[in-house]
Amino acid sequence: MSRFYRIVEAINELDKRWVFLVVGLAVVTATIFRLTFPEVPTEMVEAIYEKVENLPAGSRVVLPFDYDPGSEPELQPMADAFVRHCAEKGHKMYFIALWPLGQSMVAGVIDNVLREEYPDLVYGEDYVDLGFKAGNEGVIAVILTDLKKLYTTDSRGNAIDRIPMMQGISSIRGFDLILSVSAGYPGLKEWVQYGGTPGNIPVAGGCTAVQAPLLYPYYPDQLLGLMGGIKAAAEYEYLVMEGYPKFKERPTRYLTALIRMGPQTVAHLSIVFFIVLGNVTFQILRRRRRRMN
Amino acid sequence: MKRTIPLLITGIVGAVLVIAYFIPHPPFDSLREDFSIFFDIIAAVAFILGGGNLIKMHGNRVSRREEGWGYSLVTVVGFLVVLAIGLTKVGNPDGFRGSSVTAAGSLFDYAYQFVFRPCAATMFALLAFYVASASFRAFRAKNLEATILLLVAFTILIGRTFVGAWMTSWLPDSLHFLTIPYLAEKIMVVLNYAGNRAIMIGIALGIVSTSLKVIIGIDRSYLGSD
Amino acid sequence: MKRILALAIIGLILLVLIVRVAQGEMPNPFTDLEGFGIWFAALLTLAIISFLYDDNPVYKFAEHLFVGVSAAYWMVMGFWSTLVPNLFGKLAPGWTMSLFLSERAELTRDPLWFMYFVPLAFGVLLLLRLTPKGGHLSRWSLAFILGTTAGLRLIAFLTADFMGQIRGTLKSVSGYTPAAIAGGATSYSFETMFWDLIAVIAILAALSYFYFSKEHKGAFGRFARVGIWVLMVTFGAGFGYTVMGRIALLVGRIEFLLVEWLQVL
Amino acid sequence: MQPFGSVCPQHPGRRAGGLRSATAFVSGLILFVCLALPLGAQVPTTAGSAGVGLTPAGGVSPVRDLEAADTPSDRGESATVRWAPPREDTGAGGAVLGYAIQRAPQPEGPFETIGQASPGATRYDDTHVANGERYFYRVVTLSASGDVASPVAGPAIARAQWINTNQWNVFIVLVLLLGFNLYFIEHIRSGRKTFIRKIAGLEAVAEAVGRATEMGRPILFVPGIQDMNDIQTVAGVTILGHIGRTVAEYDSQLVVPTSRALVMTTARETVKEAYLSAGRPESYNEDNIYYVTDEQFGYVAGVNGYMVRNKPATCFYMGAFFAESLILAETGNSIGAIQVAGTAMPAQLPFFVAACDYTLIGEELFAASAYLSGEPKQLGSIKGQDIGKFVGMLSIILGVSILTLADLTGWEPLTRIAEFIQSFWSTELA
Repeated sequence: MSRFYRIVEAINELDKRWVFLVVGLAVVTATIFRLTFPEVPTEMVEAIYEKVENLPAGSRVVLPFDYDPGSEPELQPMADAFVRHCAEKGHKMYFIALWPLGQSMVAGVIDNVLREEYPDLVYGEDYVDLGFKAGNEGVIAVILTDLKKLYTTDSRGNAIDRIPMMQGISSIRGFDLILSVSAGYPGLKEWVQYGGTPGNIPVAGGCTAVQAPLLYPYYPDQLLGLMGGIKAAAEYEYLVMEGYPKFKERPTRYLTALIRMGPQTVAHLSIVFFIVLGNVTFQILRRRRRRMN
Repeated sequence: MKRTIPLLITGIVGAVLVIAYFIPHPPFDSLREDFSIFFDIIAAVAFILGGGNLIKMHGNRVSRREEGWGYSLVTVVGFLVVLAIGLTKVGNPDGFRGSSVTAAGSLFDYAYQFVFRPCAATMFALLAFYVASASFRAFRAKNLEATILLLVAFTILIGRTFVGAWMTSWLPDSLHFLTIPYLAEKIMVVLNYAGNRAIMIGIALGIVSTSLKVIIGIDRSYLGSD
Repeated sequence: MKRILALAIIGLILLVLIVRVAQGEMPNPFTDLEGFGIWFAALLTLAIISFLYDDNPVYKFAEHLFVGVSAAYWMVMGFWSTLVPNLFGKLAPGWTMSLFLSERAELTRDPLWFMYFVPLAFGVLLLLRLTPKGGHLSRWSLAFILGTTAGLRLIAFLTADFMGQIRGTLKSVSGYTPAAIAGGATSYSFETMFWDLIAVIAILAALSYFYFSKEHKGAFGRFARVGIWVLMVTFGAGFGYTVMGRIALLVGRIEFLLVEWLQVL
Repeated sequence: MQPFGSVCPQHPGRRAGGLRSATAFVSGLILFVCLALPLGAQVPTTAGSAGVGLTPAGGVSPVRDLEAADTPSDRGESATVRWAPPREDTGAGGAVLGYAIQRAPQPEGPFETIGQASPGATRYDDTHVANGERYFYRVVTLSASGDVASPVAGPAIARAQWINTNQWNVFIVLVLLLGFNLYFIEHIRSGRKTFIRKIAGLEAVAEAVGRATEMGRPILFVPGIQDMNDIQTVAGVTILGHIGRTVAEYDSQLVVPTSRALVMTTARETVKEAYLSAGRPESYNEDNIYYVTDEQFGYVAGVNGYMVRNKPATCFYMGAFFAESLILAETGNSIGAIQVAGTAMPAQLPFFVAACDYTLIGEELFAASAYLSGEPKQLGSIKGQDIGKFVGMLSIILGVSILTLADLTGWEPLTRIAEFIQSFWSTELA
């Protein structure tokens, strides 16, 4: 076997760890140098932005946070951008969680976004954290008919009847928007199936890139917009940045998704490189084998 | 006898829950939700079996000084400590009867923030590497099916970056349908969606059959022996 | 030689870290709980990443700690978010409130509260496994669970996935788009028609692949083969589309290490 | 396992009673619904022609044909008000700003506003009513130039119904599918033969178990990370039972880490039974089926650790999987194990297909237990699924053709049929 074929063979059977090393280095480098690339918003993302933008101030928005730390890096920028946009527009935000850990995610957004950036907003008047309830899509079905059946208190233990923004609300029927952030089951799909469609409430939201293709079937009839993964979040940030230029000032705080797209692009290209490399070596070796037979 | 009662329980509960879907009258209207909650309660009770098994297994390794018993000790100690601080809500700002168990400031939340969360997120992040190694190894044009898999994955991957748009931007408007963003979109919205639909329809039928077999007692290996 | 080199590199890294901590440029693990937590989390992160190279004692430690801590975590969550409100709270609201919840919770008695004896009973039966003779009684609980699962899932998948997906497929493939406003003009597009038609054929082809009781031969076999191609496109697309999310997770961890722990960015 | 071409020897002495009673149960259900259907309806009360406030003000008219009645097919405590919008209602942004729905205990009033509806709406559900009480409704058309009230409709008396007639289509589909399954289960039990095609992943099970035995290494079975309330886990555990039997016959070691305590319990019962029926109860070791943690990634960390340290020769992944699918499959690949996966999570199938040797795709996971059991009555359910698919495909072909034709010709009766087909498959509440 000539030296050339030995090298090709070695590359063809390359130890996984070299692949790991290249991908790791590419991502670390891009993160350190904060590489960014321009984004073009897609229709599905623009539809959500327009909806939030065009609802009159004081509209009631349900924000289900159905994800956990595992998918936090992918979904947090989206959640933050939704909350910022709602807060800018003065919508009333009702946080809810169908995942046990979703409650921690809600608490995080309240602490990091609402309390820090919008100290004027009052808990119980402008936003409320209803907390986690077990029961998955059953919870949605219940709060669509009788919210108090499950929620006697908010996540902090306050009786629902004593919360100003819960006055006169017995169910989420008649709310203006469900804006979900979800990482799987139960999540956006269940909010469409058990909440939005039967209750006739517009539903939009974001999910991980993995889930997005499964939710395409619901767009645009049952889902007015859909955001898949960090790329869509970057597009949303881009739109919010255009609409509210003050967010340009601190990109590391407000534009986390745009910044995160840099390493994504670099990593994609390195994977594409490995796929090409693998196929080139595979074809060379296959030709040789055929010739030798 | 030992098998008849469980079979009856499964059959009756299953059939009633199916029928309850068509009965809006209380108490059937909420029966399906109630039974979901019942399941959660039984699952929560079952934690005793799971946790007990964990302690037994690792405890045995420690007491017998089996190979790697030190690691088992780590598991046992981690388990018992978090269980204790969680059940007693140590450090909870509002005390034992106060706010939720995950309240910031409690030791339980501390364990979550600095042990649970970094471990879970890092395990999940390993996927970035495995996706790369799996792509390198599996996406090879070995036969027609594998080539389709490879070409589609390649198109979508590159279509997710600005390079996709840039690579085919020189094509004239009349050949718009050959640009990578266009192809990527159609693959996702038309074919991916059609394939997933077919898979979901098949799954639903499989689930209907499997559920039926469970309800009428054909599928019952879980019931063990007489 | 290799060993000495490795030790030297580790030593150098440690030295840099110590200097940075001493100068207050990084969280100090010895002065406060928060700093210790960040250090511990960072080391656990590195320990798990080290698994990519090979199994090693550091990974083993992280793995065993994670298993113990997370098992207890979910047990505690099960207690506080399921057993307390949904079992104790239903069966004995007053007692539950005075023992576990603040006065603000205001639990009231459900009119059908006695139903909650059902899960209690089956829960207790399940625990009879632990006794030498009660093993077979625990199967009653399993039977109850299996019946519940079958009864709930049968209808849920029938409506949402079987009927829902067929309903979603039922669309005209004429290529005409109805007018957006009443009285407006309809529009025709060959492209729409083409892709709509492809979608329907693709679904039918993929469904025929799942046909078990007919041999995949002849015309049907060829159609089922097209179905396999559709599935391959579906999987290729699913795979390619997912990569992005996975990279995002890795970036999240790298940012934790660089920003919160090393504080270099 | 039995060969499949010749599957169906009759099992004499088995009770057929269970199946018969199930068939009887289904037909009884149909009868019950057919008889009860007419009882559920309540005639809506239309607004009297002599209404109040009929004067058009500033160009908008009151709503027409107002009806108020109990909301049908519900749990009670709800009344439905329906109306035809006035011609000035051109949707959002038009002259009509919306509607206020008003309610009173007597037709004379006093009326209070209980809710609002947006322009274009034709229905409002009042969910704050008590069962058995009489309520009267009117709808006020809101406009910038002044509001105008409709005549009063009522009384509406809310009550709970016993039958949800909105779901008649679901009921028909349910009865059909269950009927196909039961029919073919019975059909094949009675000795008729049926063809079942080969499923590569399942053909490989015996080979994979044999390989592990030869190499003297354990077999790993992962039943997914969901609890027993996911039917995929149920399917996975059933397959575990069949694999357990093969393993017991080969006398190799089967290791099952689980992510849920209930799955551990069920898997233990199942595997114990498998060893017993293979005649080797003494080889069964309960400790090989153990609970790791409920946490998804904690579980993966544990299973990964097991894999690299004990190097199982064969790994089965059967059940509900999420992101961990690829972590497990790549680790399994790196230790050189034969890997057979099966899941009905569409999002994870691509990873299993890419990284495993064999993958049971979606429905194949559910067919697997019947296939592996080789029992005639189980195989009947596969045939039943196929007929269900056939009906689905036929509906798609017919439905799409009729819809397209209706669209192209614009022929009224065809359009109606098309709409009916669409509404038949639609499960949204009316």
